[in-house]
Amino acid sequence: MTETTLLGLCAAVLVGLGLFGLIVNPQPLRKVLAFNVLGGGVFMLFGVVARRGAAMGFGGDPVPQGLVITGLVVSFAATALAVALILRLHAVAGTASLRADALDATTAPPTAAADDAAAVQRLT
Amino acid sequence: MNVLPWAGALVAVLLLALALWVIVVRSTFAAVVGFVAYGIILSLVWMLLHAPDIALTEVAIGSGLTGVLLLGAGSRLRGTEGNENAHAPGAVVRVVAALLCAAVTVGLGLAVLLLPEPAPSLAPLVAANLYRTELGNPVTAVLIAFRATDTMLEVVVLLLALVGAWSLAPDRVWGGYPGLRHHADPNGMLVYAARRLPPLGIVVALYLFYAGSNSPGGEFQSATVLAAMWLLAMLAGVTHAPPTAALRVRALLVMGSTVFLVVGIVGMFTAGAFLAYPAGWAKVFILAIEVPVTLSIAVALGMLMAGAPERPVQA
Amino acid sequence: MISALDVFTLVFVAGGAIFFLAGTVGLLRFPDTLTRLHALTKADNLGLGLIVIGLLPRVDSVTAGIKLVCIWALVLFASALVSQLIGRAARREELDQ
Amino acid sequence: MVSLFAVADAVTPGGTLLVLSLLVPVAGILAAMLAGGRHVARVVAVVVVIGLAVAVAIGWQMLQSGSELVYWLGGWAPPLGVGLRADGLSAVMMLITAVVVGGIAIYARAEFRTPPGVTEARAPYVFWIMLLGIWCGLNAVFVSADLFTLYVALELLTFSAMPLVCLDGRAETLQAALRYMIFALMGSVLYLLGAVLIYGAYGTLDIAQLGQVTQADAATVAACVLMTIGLLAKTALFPLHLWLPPAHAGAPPAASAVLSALVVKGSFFIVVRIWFDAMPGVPGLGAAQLLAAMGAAAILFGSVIALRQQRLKLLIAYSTLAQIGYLFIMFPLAFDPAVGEFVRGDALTGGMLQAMSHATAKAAMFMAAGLIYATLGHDRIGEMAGVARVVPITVLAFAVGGIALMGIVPSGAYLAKKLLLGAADGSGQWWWSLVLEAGGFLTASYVVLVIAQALAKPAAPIVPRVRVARSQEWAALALAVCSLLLSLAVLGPVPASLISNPLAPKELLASAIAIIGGALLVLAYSRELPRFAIVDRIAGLLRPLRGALGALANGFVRIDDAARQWSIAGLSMLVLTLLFGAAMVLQR
Repeated sequence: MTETTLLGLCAAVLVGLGLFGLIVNPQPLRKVLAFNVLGGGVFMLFGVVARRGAAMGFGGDPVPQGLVITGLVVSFAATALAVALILRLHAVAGTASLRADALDATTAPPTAAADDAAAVQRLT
Repeated sequence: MNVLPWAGALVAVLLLALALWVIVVRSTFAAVVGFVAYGIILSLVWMLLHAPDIALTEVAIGSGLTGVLLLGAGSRLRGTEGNENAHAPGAVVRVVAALLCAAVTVGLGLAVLLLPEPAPSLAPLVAANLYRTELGNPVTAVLIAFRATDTMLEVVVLLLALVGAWSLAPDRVWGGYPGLRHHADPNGMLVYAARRLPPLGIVVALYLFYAGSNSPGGEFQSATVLAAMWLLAMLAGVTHAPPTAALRVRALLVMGSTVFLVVGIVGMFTAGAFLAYPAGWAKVFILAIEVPVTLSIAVALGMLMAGAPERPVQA
Repeated sequence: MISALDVFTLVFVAGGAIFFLAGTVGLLRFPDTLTRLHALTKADNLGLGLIVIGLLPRVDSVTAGIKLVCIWALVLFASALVSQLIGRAARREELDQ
Repeated sequence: MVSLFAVADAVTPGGTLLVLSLLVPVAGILAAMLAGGRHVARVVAVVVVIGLAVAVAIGWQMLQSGSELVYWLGGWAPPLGVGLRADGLSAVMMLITAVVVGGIAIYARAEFRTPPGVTEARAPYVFWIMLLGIWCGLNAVFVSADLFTLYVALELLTFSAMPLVCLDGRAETLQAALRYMIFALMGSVLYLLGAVLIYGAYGTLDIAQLGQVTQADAATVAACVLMTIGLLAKTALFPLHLWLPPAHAGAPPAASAVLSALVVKGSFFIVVRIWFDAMPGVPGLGAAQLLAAMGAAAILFGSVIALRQQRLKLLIAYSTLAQIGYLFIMFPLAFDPAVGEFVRGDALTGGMLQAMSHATAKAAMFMAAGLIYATLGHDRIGEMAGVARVVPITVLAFAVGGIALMGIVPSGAYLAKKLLLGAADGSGQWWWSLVLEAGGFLTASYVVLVIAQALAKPAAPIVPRVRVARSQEWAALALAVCSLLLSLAVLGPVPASLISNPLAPKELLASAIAIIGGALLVLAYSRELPRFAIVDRIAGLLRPLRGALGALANGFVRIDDAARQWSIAGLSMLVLTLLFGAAMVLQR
């Protein structure tokens, strides 16, 4: 087996690990981490595809390599947005859970006072 | 690149071990630290795969910025861990999930093994057309010429993600300062670093930008280094993120995409297609796009790291 | 044929590797944050320094040599900074308890 | 409608219009982001007008030239460059999107106004920019001919849709947005994984080129499965719908309208592109039957649970779940066993027509629900009696939208159903006819329930909390009427014989049967019976039946609750991945 194929199989395992983490870990932040592991596997497979297409003196097919760079930036934006959302949910509800029953019915509506309280809590 | 015959195997084992650690370890902090290491090992993989451009991007964004982001979030969420872990799915679900994931992995692995030989490649087409872009680095040519529209849309995606992050602010602080206020510790090492490192970082960023046309590097890597320097200064409390309503911030943010759009439309009239470059002018057109786009991406990345507004402007 | 330069490289790189090994053992075996940090910085600074010195005679150009030295200098800077920050955090945590 | 246009292999005249369909919303996003404050709504107004004009121009250009429109971005031909390509499907979807966005924009002007005394407010700034973002993403989905550009377009859609879900900042909506975000990210990364395998196998991402070369080998099958599953997760096809009900029910009405009417259609459209254009010979009939079975389950669960809801917006959200199911019934009907491929024909036309009627009707229904909420201060179905007397146009809009969904002449859904039924008969798959017919009654049931409640006599005269803007009521009604008359708009491409006179005795009888059937279902197991004397009497007679059916419906609700648990949904996704894989492999 060539090194490239080996890395391709490694990427497949990373995808499996990422999926497992996304499904099984209850904490949203850990799901975001798992999403990044999964994304790493997908991008790595793209790199393997690029490496297989090495020709004309290029170490790899430049088209997929360029696409991976685009993908990495998009995936960072996704992570940043998801993290911002988790932090906001935590600030408003006091929990960052994805379970419907984690938010009790008494969760206060977002009044200015509640916001202030949340802000104070975060700053201290 | 292949110094040792078994370098690939070694790196693969390390990578898998780190990935497993990130997924199964209990503490979020430990998982994030593992993830940063995972990103660094992944960039070694990119070197093995002869993709130095991606290796740079992976270290800078995939491992660096993402790592800082997750570390910050992890520390703010500490305390919710135990409560949530109490609601982890039971052993049956975990075992079933593991088996199913393994089955999917096996299927995917088979598909990888059965990919056709010889592998199809666009490398010959890139090589044949590279001269028309007047660039030496084929990856940069893909990003800024052959598939420039993807890049343009991607910068718009960054902007929308940023507005999305801002939208999570409470109404009261809309347009205010994002993120926590970090206070400068006059004797701290971080402040020292935040004053000494940025000049060096800006030189590195300029080099990456300049080198990108012919060797590994380019606007994304350059922008990330710039954003990292800005972030360092923010974390040290030497400076703070500007209010999200500030006109100068918004102008910097939209500048890159706007120039992208304008140059694209100029291409329609001078070279017959959107984002086409007239012969002999490719380098000028590309530079005209790359400079503002690099700045816009750097600001967008920095603002994304800073997060939603948390303090009103008046305060 | 093993030349004198090869011996030089071997000795220095091996020395660097020993420091890395020692640093890792220290990280795993030492009891608290500060002593672990102490072990790590030795690996970063001395270990990497020895390896860089060992590799210097083997570079193709002066620029590559300068690059190697720059890498070392940057790691020195970063590890000094990070160790200081971690040490402070550890001390603060100790005081809190 | 679908086979009308010749396939083009090079840049065609008018291709520039396709670039404009992307550039106009992008320019709008940039201008709105920079200008901020009150200018945002003005920028959007201008962009809506220009965007609508571009969509009309594209359709007109295609009718003139009788050919697809193709454009090579940067002048680089695929596979090296990225192509834009519009066929009949793209053109009509773009047009209907422009119309719906226009309607929503008129409606939202009252809802998302920057209040006086404030230079800039959060909700309007975000809503308008994200509306343009969604439009840009959808246009990119409709015209892009490249699998990776489609990935960027999908992310554009997700990033724009997520903030709309939690625009009001309540904890429940933030949680709904987070569930949506993470599940959608998982979906898009699986889609990307499929695209990677495709590139590895064929060295191109251009859909038209792929259509000529794809064959059912291991990598292609894996790619097809991964892309399909990823897109289904983003479309919220049962049982991968864990995020949809709370997200669509919790958002502000204008945002719900965008999410329900438009956003889910984006990923659905890419499924169609992949199954019909990129790899028509790969999935095979077995996988299509599985897909349609998921659709049938969605219709059953969505409709039954919709009728059990106590809140109007949740009812509409579950109706969306059911209507998404409808879109997937066409797949086995479009399979041609003679060539072993999915072919464009009546079934595809019917399916797309269904998507378009749902887009217009559902937008109208969510808008109407928003107006009812504003009038009453709540949207509890059981306490809605008499609302038709206060906001008659709103209730009329809801009714017309609902009737259009039921598939009564001359609505788009009517023609869609007729085409699908014809295709089911033609291919001998009678069981899908059964599902389609049953779906009509189920749809009628929840529409009849709401209308009956709205028409019932109030216990006390209703004092409206606010006077809703006329423009909002008319915007909703206009979209609903669009949906009702949709079949007339496509009269050109389909034989006129398919449309009957709505007042012919046969059609009147069919409509009456649908409505009566729906009413019977309401009597059989609704929790919120409208207060009419006759209803009470019949319900009394039906008491034993109501008990049994109510228990059955509760069972459905419980299964749905379980299916929407994160880990269960994740496991379903993995199981479906393996099932689709097995179906496609066995097909060979």
